[in-house]
Amino acid sequence: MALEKVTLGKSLTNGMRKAMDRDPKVVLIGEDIGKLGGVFRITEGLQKDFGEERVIDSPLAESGIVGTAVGMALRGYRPVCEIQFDGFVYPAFDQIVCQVAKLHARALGAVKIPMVIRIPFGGGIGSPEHHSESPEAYFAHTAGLRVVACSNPEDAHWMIQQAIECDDPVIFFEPKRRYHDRAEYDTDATSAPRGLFEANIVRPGTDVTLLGYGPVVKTMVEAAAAAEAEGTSIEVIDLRSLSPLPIDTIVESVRRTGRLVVVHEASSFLGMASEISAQVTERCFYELEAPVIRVAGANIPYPPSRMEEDFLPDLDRILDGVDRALAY
Amino acid sequence: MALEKVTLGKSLTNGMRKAMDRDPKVVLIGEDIGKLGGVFRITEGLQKDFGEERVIDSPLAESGIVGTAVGMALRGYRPVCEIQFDGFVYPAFDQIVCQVAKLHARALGAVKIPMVIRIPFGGGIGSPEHHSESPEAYFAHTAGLRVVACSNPEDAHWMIQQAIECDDPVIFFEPKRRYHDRAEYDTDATSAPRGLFEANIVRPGTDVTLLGYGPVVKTMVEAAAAAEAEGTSIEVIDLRSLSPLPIDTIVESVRRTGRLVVVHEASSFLGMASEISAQVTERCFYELEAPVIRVAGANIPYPPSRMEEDFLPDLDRILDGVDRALAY
Amino acid sequence: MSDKVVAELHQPTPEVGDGGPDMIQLLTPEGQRVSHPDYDQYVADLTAEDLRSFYRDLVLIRRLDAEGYALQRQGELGLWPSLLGQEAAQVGSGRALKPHDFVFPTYREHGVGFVRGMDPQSSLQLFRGVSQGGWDPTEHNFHLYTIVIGAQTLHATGYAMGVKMDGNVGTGDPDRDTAVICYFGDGASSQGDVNEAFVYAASFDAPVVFFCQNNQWAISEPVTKQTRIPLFQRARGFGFPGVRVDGNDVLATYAVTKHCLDEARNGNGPLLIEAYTYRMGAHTTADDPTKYRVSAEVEQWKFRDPILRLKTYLAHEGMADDAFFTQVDEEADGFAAELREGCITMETMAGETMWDHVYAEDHPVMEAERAAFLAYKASFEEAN
Amino acid sequence: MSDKVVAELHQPTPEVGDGGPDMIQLLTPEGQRVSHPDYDQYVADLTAEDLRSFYRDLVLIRRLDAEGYALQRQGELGLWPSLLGQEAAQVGSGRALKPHDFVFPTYREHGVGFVRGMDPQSSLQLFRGVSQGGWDPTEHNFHLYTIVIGAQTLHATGYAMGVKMDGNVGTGDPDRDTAVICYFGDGASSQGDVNEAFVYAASFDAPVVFFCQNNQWAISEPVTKQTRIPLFQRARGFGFPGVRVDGNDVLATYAVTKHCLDEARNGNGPLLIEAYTYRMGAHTTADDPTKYRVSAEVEQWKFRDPILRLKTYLAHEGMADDAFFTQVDEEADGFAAELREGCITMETMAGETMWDHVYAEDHPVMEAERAAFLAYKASFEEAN
Ligand SMILES: Cc1ncc(C[n+]2csc(CCOP(=O)(O)OP(=O)(O)O)c2C)c(N)n1
Ligand SMILES: Cc1ncc(C[n+]2csc(CCOP(=O)(O)OP(=O)(O)O)c2C)c(N)n1
Ligand SMILES: [Mg+2]
Ligand SMILES: [Mg+2]
Repeated sequence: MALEKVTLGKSLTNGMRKAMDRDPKVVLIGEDIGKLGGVFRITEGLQKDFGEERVIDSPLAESGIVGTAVGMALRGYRPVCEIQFDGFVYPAFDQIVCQVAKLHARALGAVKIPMVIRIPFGGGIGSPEHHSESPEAYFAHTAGLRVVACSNPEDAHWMIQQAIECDDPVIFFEPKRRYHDRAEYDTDATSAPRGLFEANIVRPGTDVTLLGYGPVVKTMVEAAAAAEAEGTSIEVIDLRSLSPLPIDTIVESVRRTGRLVVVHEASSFLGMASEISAQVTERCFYELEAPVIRVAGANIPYPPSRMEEDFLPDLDRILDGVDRALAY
Repeated sequence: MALEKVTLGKSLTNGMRKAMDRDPKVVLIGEDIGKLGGVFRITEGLQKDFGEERVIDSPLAESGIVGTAVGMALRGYRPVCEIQFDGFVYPAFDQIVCQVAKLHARALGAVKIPMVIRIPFGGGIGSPEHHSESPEAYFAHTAGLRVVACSNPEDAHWMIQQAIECDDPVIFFEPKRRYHDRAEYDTDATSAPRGLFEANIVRPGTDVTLLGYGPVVKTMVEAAAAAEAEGTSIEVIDLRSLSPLPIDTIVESVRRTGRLVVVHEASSFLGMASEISAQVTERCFYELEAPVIRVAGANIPYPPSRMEEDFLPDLDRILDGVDRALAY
Repeated sequence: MSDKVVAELHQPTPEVGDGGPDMIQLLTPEGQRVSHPDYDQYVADLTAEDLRSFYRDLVLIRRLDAEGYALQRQGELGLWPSLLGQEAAQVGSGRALKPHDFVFPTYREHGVGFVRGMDPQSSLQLFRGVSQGGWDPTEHNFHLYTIVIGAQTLHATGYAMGVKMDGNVGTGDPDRDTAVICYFGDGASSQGDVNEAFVYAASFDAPVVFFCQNNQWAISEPVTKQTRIPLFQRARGFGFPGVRVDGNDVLATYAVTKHCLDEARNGNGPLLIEAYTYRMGAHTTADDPTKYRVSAEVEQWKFRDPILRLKTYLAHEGMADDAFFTQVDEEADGFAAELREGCITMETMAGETMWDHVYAEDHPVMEAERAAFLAYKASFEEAN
Repeated sequence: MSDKVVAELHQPTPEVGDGGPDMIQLLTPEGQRVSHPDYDQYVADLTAEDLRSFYRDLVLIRRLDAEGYALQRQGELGLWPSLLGQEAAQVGSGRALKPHDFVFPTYREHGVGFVRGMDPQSSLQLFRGVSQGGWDPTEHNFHLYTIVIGAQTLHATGYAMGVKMDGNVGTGDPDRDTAVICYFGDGASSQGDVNEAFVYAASFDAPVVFFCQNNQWAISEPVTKQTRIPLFQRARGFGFPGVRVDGNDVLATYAVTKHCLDEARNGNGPLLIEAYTYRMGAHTTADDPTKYRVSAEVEQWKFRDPILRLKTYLAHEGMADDAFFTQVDEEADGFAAELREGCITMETMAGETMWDHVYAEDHPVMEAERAAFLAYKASFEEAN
């Protein structure tokens, strides 16, 4: 037992280090991940310890990162790709959608593509365009991929290891504005608190279910605390797995509360909340006291950073969503 | 007045020809669209008549097609790109998402990107993989784009002209397995029957609303006819515009029927039907007699063609969806 | 489009390029053995029997191709991309490989697959529509067909990087040192992925040989649409060697490929080979080449037939007689009949298997959808 | 990574490349004018006044850059990508352009924008976070900054294709013939888009000059990660000319760019220029170069400072005196103060304007969301 207070970023580093220690086939590839340790320093120190063949600084080409990783996977490696920012994953989109997602099916199961594509995502860091996007819906809509998002240090530590161990390709979203958040957990524990594709009820409640993933989870918890002071009991669920969707956990909660508010930074139109709304409405048609309320990004390109506060779902907008759900 | 029976494919050809006659700035670019007239012959004869500078055979690179078209648009042209098959649009995804969709906003309106990206989409033609996909949700989720799909010859004729005239970028989906469908309409008419972004109530009805776009519209109409024989009155809506969504027309219909079934070939998870379900449930919470039923492709890569009948929403599956809606 | 290209297109009798002075040739179109200071050594050990087996391969894959075409015409295949005219490029390069080398094909490398020992039925699955590939690439070190143009060049490069990470390059141990070969077309050379593959392969000294079959056409587009200069010269923009070989000359293709693979195995990769050849048929059975190319061009290329020239050579040198040629033709007949039989009887899998291999690990959505599908199907049976 | 590269990285004192014998230089680091048979003609007409104004540009944009850096450090900008060390590459190339030529920059071409006549405030908007660009590219024929590496090379190529379609190439009319210049970095050369741009530009003889500022680094990655050979040689893989110029030599950069633009205007495009230079600062204010490069390297490049060498030359040749240099410095002080003032007072637009320019035509979702936003905001004001 080693209780330590670790940042989310460092938890990812440690998780990858453990995976690399355990399995010599785990290799990392991405831009600036070597000496620099990545622009967010998530791979800091790993090249020094594991060498340039296991922590590979790639040429500046994302299709190349993912495409060569597919080849390494075919050779028996377990590549972990780093995409520098959310907005720079699109040059690799073809490789992800047509190759990474489909190769296992194409081979009728004869080959596995056990790779992880790490993507720091979300806004709130005051950056110019392409640095604050939330592209998760593109991947969750793509059959053949698994898509997860961590929200806190302990999950980051475990989820990255589980993703690397998964025999399917995993798109791994990291909430970049939470990289420096710290939490205490047992860094020596030998088994994960839960499976990679399970949701987590972060805070139980009875009046309304509040669901989200990644960077908004912290805000949701704060909102629940604020609401409690005003007498509303909110159940907060950290979705964690966007695909497959841990729908049973959600449905079970909604059956209890009768109300669901879903939060994300991505544009609302065809965002995760739409799918969750559709499924929950199908499964809980008679239990829902209100339609599923979506608190999400506007349907515009991510705005200039001085306006991002007006774009991002903050505590007030979340509580406004809760109020709207309760108003029915 | 010139009533003619024209195929959907030829209607597109004629529509583009009219647009090119009218505006010398309209140029076409794509693979094999010149001498060959495109693999579906949609541009047949146009290079002969308008020359190689207005009907441009591109090198084999889709990012190049879209990226150079952006440049032409900046120079004052109105490029119409042809993507050969749905599954080959992904190499251009970065240019579409980061440039085509965002340039107008980036310039605070100072530049326009009036381009059309034509994509033959959907399955049912017995082809190997990448030739039968329905990638519309990726684009509809992308703010800054407009996304439409035609379903019949007359719409094809008008919608392509309207798309070319639109000052915003339009992703234009063509139902490839309907290219050879014929219908009679006035090819000399001087104004379009409706706006590009309006839905069309193809067949009025009272018991349930059946909504879809592109290739499934014909199947929906057949399903409605079959249902009528059994006493069920189905209102069939051809969505036409996926983004912006003509939600008022849908809501107005659902308020009357109380039930909605949405059909598409794309995978259900985060497909258009999810968004429509979420919005309609929000707007018609008290009017809906049943949850919105989605009849869509499975959440798997498009299957081998000998299995595609089991994948595609056919008449039976649509009627099954209607039955499920009516069972509530 | 450049004026030059336009002018070329409009010529009634096309100037059919002959590959130019840089093109490596060991066997002329007339079947004459010409010597080459650098490449003779790679064919020096080939016995008459070897050459006869090359000939057999060429004939068998041409028959395979004809059968594929016929099966498509008869509705047994949805589509067939013909290799007609490219037999020597495929056999020459394929035979140069060692079993432990690894191949990344496009959708047209039926001939390479054949010489790798693949069951020829395998490649029919995709075109019959019973699977999207369906074989195990590790069985013959022959990857699945890649349809998205150029995507496989990055896979090949990554695989080769893996080979190097495994320490299987430049050890001097012939059973260990491993090369990767990646096929792609002249059209593909324009794709971003192919050029990124060149960047990565050069940056990591990957033991990969890029093998471009320049068959002069990408569907309806002539190679001059993709490049101003011979394609083998693309490599020099990325700092690695490129060579043009007569792709209709099985000996030269064998020699050049063997050389390049050796180089790659020794740690001198990557390398680019441009096999200068011609697509004698349509792009696929869905294509109509009369729309964009004149028959005079095809006629001229008939004089460069890859099989005829080896046959002439073998006959002239007394390495094979009529009995042998007849025997190979008979073998081809049997082979074709078997292929046809196998194709027609190939089973379509039940609809519910669609969900079986989307994920390697358990996936609740796959299970739920499969169950729903079966229940739905059963409801019809109950109804009847 | 190749052993060579690894070895280089581990050298305590790096061998700083000097550009090699192919590099065009007209002014040595010591400020000596050297003559060049091909390029002297392009600077022959430059008067002392012209050279002084080059100097002024260099000094002003260095000050602009210093101010950008300071503003970021003071929290007025979110980020600042410095051009320090690349002044000559930007002024030399920018000054070679005609007003009707068109420029496609990256995010670092503040200097090019300046010489095009852009209000220097413009480029601050993006980094201050008040817009994602926000200027009208047609005003100074200077496109918006493109952040996605390499994407603008295709825009430039398409724009140049449009220029040609307009008939504005090779007419011989100097007011009509138009060239396009496209900036990108050494890192960018690896992107698929850049290589596709090369393919398209060559295929369509587009009047575009690709201008690669090889500043030796792509964030933490040395140029040797992207290429084995000098980058200007990439062009020869695509069949068009490439040339390396000393990017710290404003005269040579001016001459070479002028030559290439002329070629493009005359219909001999595309062309590639590699400006061999050095990023003296961090990649951006968010970067920490001490993690990946040794200060000895930076020290060595200081001897090649682009401003110092022109200053020495001007002084030595008697084309400028101390009064002039002082005056320019003073002008720079004023310029900096203005810039700072403009930046600090730059207004942030109201939140509801987010929806204003997403679409050119009316869009119901924009209207609905804007209205909902305003109502939501108003509800807080009511509450207070
Ligand atoms: C990304 C992508 N775009 C378009 C296509 C459609 N397509 C299939 S084959 C082909 C031409 C390929 O030409 P080339 O690379 O020369 O190979 P060849 O068919 O001649 O062997 C095209 C355009 C595709 N498969 N993938
Ligand atoms: C597609 C893409 N991937 C990654 C990035 C992040 N990024 C910004 S600048 C940069 C390095 C660019 O290097 P280079 O092309 O040499 O230009 P320089 O910054 O040196 O001027 C990277 C990786 C990006 N902007 N776009
Ligand atoms: Mg070809
Ligand atoms: Mg650089």
